[in-house]
Amino acid sequence: MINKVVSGAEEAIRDIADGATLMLGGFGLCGIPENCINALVKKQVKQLTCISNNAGVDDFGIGLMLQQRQIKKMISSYVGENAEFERQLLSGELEVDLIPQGTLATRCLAAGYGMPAIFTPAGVGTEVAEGKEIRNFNGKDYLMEYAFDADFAIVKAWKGDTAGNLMFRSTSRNFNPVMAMAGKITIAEVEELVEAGELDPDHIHTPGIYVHRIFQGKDYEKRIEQRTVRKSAVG
Amino acid sequence: MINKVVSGAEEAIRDIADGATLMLGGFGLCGIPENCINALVKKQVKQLTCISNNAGVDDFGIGLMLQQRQIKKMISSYVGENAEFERQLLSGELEVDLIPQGTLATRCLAAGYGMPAIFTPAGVGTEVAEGKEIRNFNGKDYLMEYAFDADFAIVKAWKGDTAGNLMFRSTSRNFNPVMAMAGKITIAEVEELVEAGELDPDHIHTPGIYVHRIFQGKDYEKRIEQRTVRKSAVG
Amino acid sequence: MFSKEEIAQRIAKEIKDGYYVNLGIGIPTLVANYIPKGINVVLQSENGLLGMGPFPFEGEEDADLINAGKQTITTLPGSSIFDSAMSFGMIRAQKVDLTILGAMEVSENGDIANWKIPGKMVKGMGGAMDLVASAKNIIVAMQHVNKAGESKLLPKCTLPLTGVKCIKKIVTELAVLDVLPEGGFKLLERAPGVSIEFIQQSTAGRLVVEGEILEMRLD
Amino acid sequence: MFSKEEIAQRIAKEIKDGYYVNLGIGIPTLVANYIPKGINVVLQSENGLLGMGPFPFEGEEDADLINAGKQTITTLPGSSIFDSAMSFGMIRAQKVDLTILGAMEVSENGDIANWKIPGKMVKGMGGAMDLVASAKNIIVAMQHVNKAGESKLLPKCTLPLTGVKCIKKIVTELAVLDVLPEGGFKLLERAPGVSIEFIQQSTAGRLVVEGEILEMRLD
Repeated sequence: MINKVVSGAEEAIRDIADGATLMLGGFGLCGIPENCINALVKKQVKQLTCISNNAGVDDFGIGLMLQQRQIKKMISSYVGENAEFERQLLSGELEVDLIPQGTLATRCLAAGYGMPAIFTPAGVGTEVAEGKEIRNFNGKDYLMEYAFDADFAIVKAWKGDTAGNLMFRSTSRNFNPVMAMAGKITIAEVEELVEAGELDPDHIHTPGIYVHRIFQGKDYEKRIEQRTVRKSAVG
Repeated sequence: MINKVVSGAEEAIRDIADGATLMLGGFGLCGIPENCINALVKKQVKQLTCISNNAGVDDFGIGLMLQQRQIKKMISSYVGENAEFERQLLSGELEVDLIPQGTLATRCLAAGYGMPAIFTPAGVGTEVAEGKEIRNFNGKDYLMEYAFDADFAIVKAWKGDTAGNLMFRSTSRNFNPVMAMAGKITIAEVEELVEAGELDPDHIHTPGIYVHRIFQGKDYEKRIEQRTVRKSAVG
Repeated sequence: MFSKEEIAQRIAKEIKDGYYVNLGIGIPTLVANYIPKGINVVLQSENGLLGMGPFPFEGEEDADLINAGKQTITTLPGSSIFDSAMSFGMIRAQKVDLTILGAMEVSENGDIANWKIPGKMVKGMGGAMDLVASAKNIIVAMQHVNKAGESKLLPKCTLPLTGVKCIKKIVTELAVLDVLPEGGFKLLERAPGVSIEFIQQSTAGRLVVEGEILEMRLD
Repeated sequence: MFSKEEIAQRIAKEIKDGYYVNLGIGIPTLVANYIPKGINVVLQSENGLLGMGPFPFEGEEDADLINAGKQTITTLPGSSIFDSAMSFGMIRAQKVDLTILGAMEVSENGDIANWKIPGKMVKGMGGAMDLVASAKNIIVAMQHVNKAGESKLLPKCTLPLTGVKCIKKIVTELAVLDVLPEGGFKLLERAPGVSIEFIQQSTAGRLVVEGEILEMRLD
């Protein structure tokens, strides 16, 4: 019987080869597939194209892959504070395609929903529109943007079951469900892996049909990028 | 303070006037907004354009509006067994636009996601393609289909809260969430209305931003169209 | 000759472990009864369910849980529920491995007609046009000839089309046939007791017969 | 002259009961502190949250619950979580009533530049291009002049654009201005102690002054 459950990150990423195009879920450091990123660093796979909203920080998340110069090209909406990223970009080692965040999300959705292209007004009249088809609907201009074509999508969920169904927790959901739908092969790491039947079918965010490999991750650090708090006193 | 909660179906549909375009959730008789349909029948509003996957049966659901000749045009994928529907269609009283079910769903999604048009291969090479723009992506032909433009979307959910958040139960979800996103004004009737804060934010299917009016419906019949069972014995 | 049940049984042999399968109404529905033991198959119902289970026991029917044929059904461990946009999204994105549906006509280039008969009341295409336009692997389950005795495997469809160049395989009461990429019905197997000549007579489109054609086996 | 807090306080007066509002980073974030009592406003965070609450109490930070500025936050009764595609879907579909964001430059025809300075490290536009291209109602919160003393209200933006013809209103430390449909900055209010002449000197684009211009009131 086909079994989607793999032993861990190493097995899950076993066939990710140099030059692959990867989607990586997460927003900032929230909801990133920590186990798979660490395994990719260990595996030393190179020349990757990474589609991810952000690029991690210097010593965590995708930043670790940048440190090892594993990434040829980043497709992101915001690359934040990352000194190594900046160095590689300025030296020409790293190619960067900055695209609007909604365009990024919707190009994932398009892939997952079998729509070859979508229309968005984001970027009309800006350098993002250069070379793109512009089309007017009801008096408003839209850019035609193409569905992503990624070899692998790597996502992090809160809970998953052996059928590949995923549930996300709070804002760590972000890009994970849309990327899960968009990979030719989708790898999900979860904080808790349960038997099929333990998750309520009504509460599943990503149906198992979209998930090819799943495993329970370990040692999640879940680093916080901007720890903001208020005092316990009122106000 | 703005209050989305209305007293019932009559108040919810108070401003639906003759000639309006309505979306009505449900698949067959499953998940249809029974209370609002009954109120529309009582209100005797006419010349409606109804976007709904099906048209009910003779004596239930949208069929009741057909009996009262309130509908000028149906936009559906399958109109099933409905003698009055057939009579009105053949006599020319009723206009019918039959479109593929996925196209119907995706045109709703497009409206809810602010995408003026989408591409689908459904109907290429058939009479559905007549007069439509065909576009080839990666060697495959797609039709360009436009987002729906509906005055009101009327949906039925299982639970809702005073902020307009909705949760659906089992396959009564169907078209309801995508239509909820697509109406200029969205009306939700729910089996159980609770205070904001009682629904888990992670389990909300339709965020309240899409819902303008909400009420707890009553006397749900939830009729079954095809009651199929197996014997209690094995096999 | 094969019964409807036997057509379904033969089609079930095409289903592989791990497949996600969408079954149309009619003979395709029967396929669920013959899925080989030991393989894991998930049935998709396009109204928004993965993991369709059997009919409920009497008294356990749930009006909120139906399949695309509006029949009361059940879920299974691992089932998931989603909305209609996601359902057809996964169909368009070819996440569904196999689609099995009925047809009124199939042409030798793989066109299918199964939704409309001019002059008769039209009920609509439902999800059929989405399924045939998107699926990477479609098997048609149907009778070889219609009630008037006319072949349903044609050089060209006469009825309004549901989809073009999309059908890969056909299973009838007489035969199993592939639709060739270059056009034509390639005879793969014949039903027990059915001659190649009879299949030829029952097939209006171009029939390709090469090598030995075995009788279908259902064991 | 107004402080950043006072700019935020003035903008908060534009928020109406029932509004769904997206607040950008910087001064816009401060607006949340001045939402009038008795009105119900829901804050959207484009990473996938409606109903953003205040920062958590110390020790209650949740790494899985952040806003678009990556700050730890909380939810409120009625909050909902969704994925990034739905988040920008509701933005594109203009379900968000008001967007408040900062800018480096605004032109007199409503163009905005706020994401890129040639020669400097580019961090990316994040969700800003989606927000400005889609929102029906955008207010810019910014300083009237930059650190070099140059006006940020220009006949034409000099920096790479974020969006075109999209800004409706601007609130600065000196004034409240509307961007006119036909072009030009229409002076609506001036900050206490700031003269029309000073605003004129600080505005490189066409300033339209008609009738009496009152001082802003923040009560």
